[in-house]
Amino acid sequence: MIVALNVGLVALILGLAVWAIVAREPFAAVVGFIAYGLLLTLVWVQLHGIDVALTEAAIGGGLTGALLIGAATRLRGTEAEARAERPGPATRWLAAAVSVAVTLALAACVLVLPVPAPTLAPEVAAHMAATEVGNPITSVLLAFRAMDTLLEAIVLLFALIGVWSLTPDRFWGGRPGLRQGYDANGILAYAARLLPPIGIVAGIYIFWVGADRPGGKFQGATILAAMWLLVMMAGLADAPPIRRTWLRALLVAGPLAFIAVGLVGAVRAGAFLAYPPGLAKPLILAIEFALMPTLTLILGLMLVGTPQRGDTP
Amino acid sequence: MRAMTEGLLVLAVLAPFVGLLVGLVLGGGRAQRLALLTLPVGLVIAAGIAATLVRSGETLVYLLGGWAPPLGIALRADGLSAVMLLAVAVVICAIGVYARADFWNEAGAPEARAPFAFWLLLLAVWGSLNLVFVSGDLFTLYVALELLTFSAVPLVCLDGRGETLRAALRYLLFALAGSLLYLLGAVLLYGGYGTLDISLLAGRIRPEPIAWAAAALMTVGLLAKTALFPLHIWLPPAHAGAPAAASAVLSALVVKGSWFLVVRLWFDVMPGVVTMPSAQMLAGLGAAAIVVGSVVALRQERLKLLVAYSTIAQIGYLFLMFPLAFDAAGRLVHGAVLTGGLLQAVSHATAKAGMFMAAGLVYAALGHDRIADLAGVARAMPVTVLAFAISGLALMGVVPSGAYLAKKIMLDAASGTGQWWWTMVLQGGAVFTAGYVVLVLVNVLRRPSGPVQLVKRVSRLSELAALGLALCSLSLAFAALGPVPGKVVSDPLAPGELGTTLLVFLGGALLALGLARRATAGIGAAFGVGVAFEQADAFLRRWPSASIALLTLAALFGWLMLAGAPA
Amino acid sequence: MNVPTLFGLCAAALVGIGLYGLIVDPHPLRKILAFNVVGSGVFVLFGAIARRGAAAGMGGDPVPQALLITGIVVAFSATALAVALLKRLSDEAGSVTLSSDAPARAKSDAGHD
Amino acid sequence: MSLAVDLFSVIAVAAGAFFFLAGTAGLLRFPDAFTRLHALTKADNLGLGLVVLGLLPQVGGVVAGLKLVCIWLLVQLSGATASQLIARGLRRRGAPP
Repeated sequence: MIVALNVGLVALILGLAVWAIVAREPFAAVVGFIAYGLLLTLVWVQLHGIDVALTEAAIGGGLTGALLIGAATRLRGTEAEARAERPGPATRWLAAAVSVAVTLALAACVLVLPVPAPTLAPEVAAHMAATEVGNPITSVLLAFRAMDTLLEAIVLLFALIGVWSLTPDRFWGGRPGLRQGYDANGILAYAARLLPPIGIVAGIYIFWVGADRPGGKFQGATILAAMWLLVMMAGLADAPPIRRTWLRALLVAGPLAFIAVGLVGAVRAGAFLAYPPGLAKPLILAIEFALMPTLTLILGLMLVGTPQRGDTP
Repeated sequence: MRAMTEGLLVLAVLAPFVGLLVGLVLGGGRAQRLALLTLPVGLVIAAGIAATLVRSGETLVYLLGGWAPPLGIALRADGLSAVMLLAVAVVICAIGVYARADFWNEAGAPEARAPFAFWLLLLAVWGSLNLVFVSGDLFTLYVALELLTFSAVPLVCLDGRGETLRAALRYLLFALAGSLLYLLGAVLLYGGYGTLDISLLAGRIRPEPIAWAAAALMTVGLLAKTALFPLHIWLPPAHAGAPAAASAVLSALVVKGSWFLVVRLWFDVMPGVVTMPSAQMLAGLGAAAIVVGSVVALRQERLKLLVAYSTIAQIGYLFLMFPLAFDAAGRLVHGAVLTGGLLQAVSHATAKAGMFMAAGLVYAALGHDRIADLAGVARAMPVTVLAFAISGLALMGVVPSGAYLAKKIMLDAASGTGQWWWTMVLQGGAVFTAGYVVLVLVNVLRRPSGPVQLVKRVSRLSELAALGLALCSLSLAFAALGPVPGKVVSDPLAPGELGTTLLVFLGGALLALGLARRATAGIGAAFGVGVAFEQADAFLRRWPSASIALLTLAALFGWLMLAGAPA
Repeated sequence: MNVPTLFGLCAAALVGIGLYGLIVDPHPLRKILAFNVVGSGVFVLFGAIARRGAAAGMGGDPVPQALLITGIVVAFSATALAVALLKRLSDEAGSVTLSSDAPARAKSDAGHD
Repeated sequence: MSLAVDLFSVIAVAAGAFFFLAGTAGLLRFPDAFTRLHALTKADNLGLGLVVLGLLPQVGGVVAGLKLVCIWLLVQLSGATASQLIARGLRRRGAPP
């Protein structure tokens, strides 16, 4: 029964992936991709990666989907030009051939993966106590491989700087995105008043349980960012001008706090990003707490995009 | 004390990043002053790492968080890393000095976009490169590669023109395809061996399907980011369209990041997995890059595009060392050849940065960079032209340059292992380089028909920065003579050596005459060859051809490793 | 066939499907979409490998699962940057083609002025 | 007792699934966007409600049950908002109501 369900899931996913590639309309392709992202969440559940499932639903499906839908709507007028450039059948066959070759090689690799599978799970289990958190993923992300998590926050910031650097010169320092109309009696304004309190509670809850159970700062921050975006879309609040010092300070607060905690470790525990015994959990929570607003702002601002107007509201 | 010195590895990565984070808050003029302040700090850190390494003679290792691999992440610096850290620090500092004139927010003026972004991105590129050089974990390296890409792409389109935005998007998309292939390989390695740590993997990896697939995918993914022919789809418009200081960063430094990772993979992760035939193919692509890049460079009308195509040729050079570095037992080994390759990378980094800076100054002063209209520039801006000429000489491998020593080492290895065809490529490559250097020099030295109109006075400091880097590259042989076995260079001023140099010049002049766009001699056949190369290049730089080539190369590499494996 | 192998093979197919789109579709937005499909294929493969490593009472190897979270975030950053570039290109140039003729045209323009 | 509860769950979830099916059929078969929206929102809210109702006796505690009900309410809210936005967008573009 479960096998049949899994095979059905795989078939659906492959079908949607093909749809996202071959659909004629970009908009339809993106809609297919969002459905695909939601189904992937089920795959992660089947693979026992609840934390990954949450991330996939929040970021892979949700935010990426929203980003692409926005772009597809905006770029409606460019489709004809692209269609004219479609490569001929010979190129398409060749492309299909090399893609199939890669798939076959990968499939062969999957089938010859060693048994028993190499794993670090016992190692993680053996050292988890030292990190004082109950969720193994959190102890990997914020203790064993804390450097990756620090770098991940920096990656997001780099991408945001990249997005901002595309601002037309006359709008530098201004507000990102387009001004949204405000309709006090509209349904969107209604939702934007009703939902955020619930969303903020849910986001903070997911962040808070992350130390011991599936969840964490990224998943929580995505929900908070979504609430912020909803409020902006409804016209209840405007995006802040990017020259504001408070905004920039919040953007770097997370990584800087992370680095500061790391340096404390270098002095007190003998290595950068090490935690003194007994202080691991409070320090990990402190890092996550500092990263939350930073991640929320970055994720939200990335969706709003490049500044397109001055800083007058 | 030891932990202190090894902590330098962390600082090398953190210093630029912290500079960037704080600079973002400070904004405008204060950000650029902070960036300028970070430059010498980073240089001192890099020098400190190099000095520690020379003193102790063993690889520096820093366990982040105190967790040892496979659970934790280790930072490591061996000789390779130290040399690259130092070279990058020197070039970044020179670029910083150079860029002061172009990207400067006046104090008190409102924050301007391009200068602000440039200084932040410069620090971003630097920190990411340092991370590439010291990281010992394949996944951290993936993140480092993405950091590098995300900081390099916006540099391409700082001026915001449609043409450069298009170049940046092409660059980003192709580089992303490359990183996915790299990540795919890393995932396979984890599935096969249960670790991503470089030195643990080196002990566990065996020549078998998973390792071959991973090696092939990761190699081509990185080649796409390095823009090795025929995967150079994104390079010419991106490097030629960017502002000069940004071009110098991109051309001299950014492509070295992914190149360095190829070296790491082949020499340190899987020396027993890669095979001689696959190394021959890698170097074969390099040879093709030299020929195509140089010939198409000769056909360019604009100076910056010429320099961009010369980068494609020079990237080819960096891959010639792979088949020469195999020992008698058929394994890749660290040795003189790797030192030579490293020397080549460093001399290219310095010379190419100098060359792009000089080209940028010419563009700024004249308001254009049409090669045919450069007459009289040598008289109007002698220092700039001198910087260009010296960079060119250094790239050609004239006597005291690093490229000269590198060429010597490789020629020695080629004759030692009986691979005569690489002798031909090494000698011929210098002729090609001479070709485009001579072409430019002839044009700038010509007597102008009227007085040269300069639209802008260029900064003397910028000229000196370019000249300094060029001289660095030209005198690199002295710096490098220490670790290189002395017998390679007997007497650099012997008649034979000077004769070779002369021949190189002569050959270059002939090439320039035959293939250049405005070939006055009009040698029909040679002209036809040039046009054919240009068309082939245009075909290969179409998206479908380049991406199909990417996957085909992956398949070829995999097959060559599989077929060449000891049964 | 067990669950990790099934999803591993699914991942191999996803990578192939995405690569095909990345090669043939000329519209940059569709390339970004295809990039995300390839990326999710790589991630599913890693997830299957993590599931194979279930041990010590954990449903999967937590190290790759943690790396996956980082990977998904990095892929999102890449998508955001690419989309921003694409929108700006469309605003500035009025066309989003990536074909290499465009720079060549600009080059000959520069030759005339 | 537990058999009766399980039977209730099966029936409620199956009924919920039927409404989803009906809603999907409506999405595919109905002639224009407004009737499609109608089919989707009505059927989905009811379908999800029945699924949640069926699952309620199966969850371990009151808190988990409340979470399920919250999910249903949130989906209703977002469904209503989205469909109203779509409908308004359609009308603005000149589709006949």
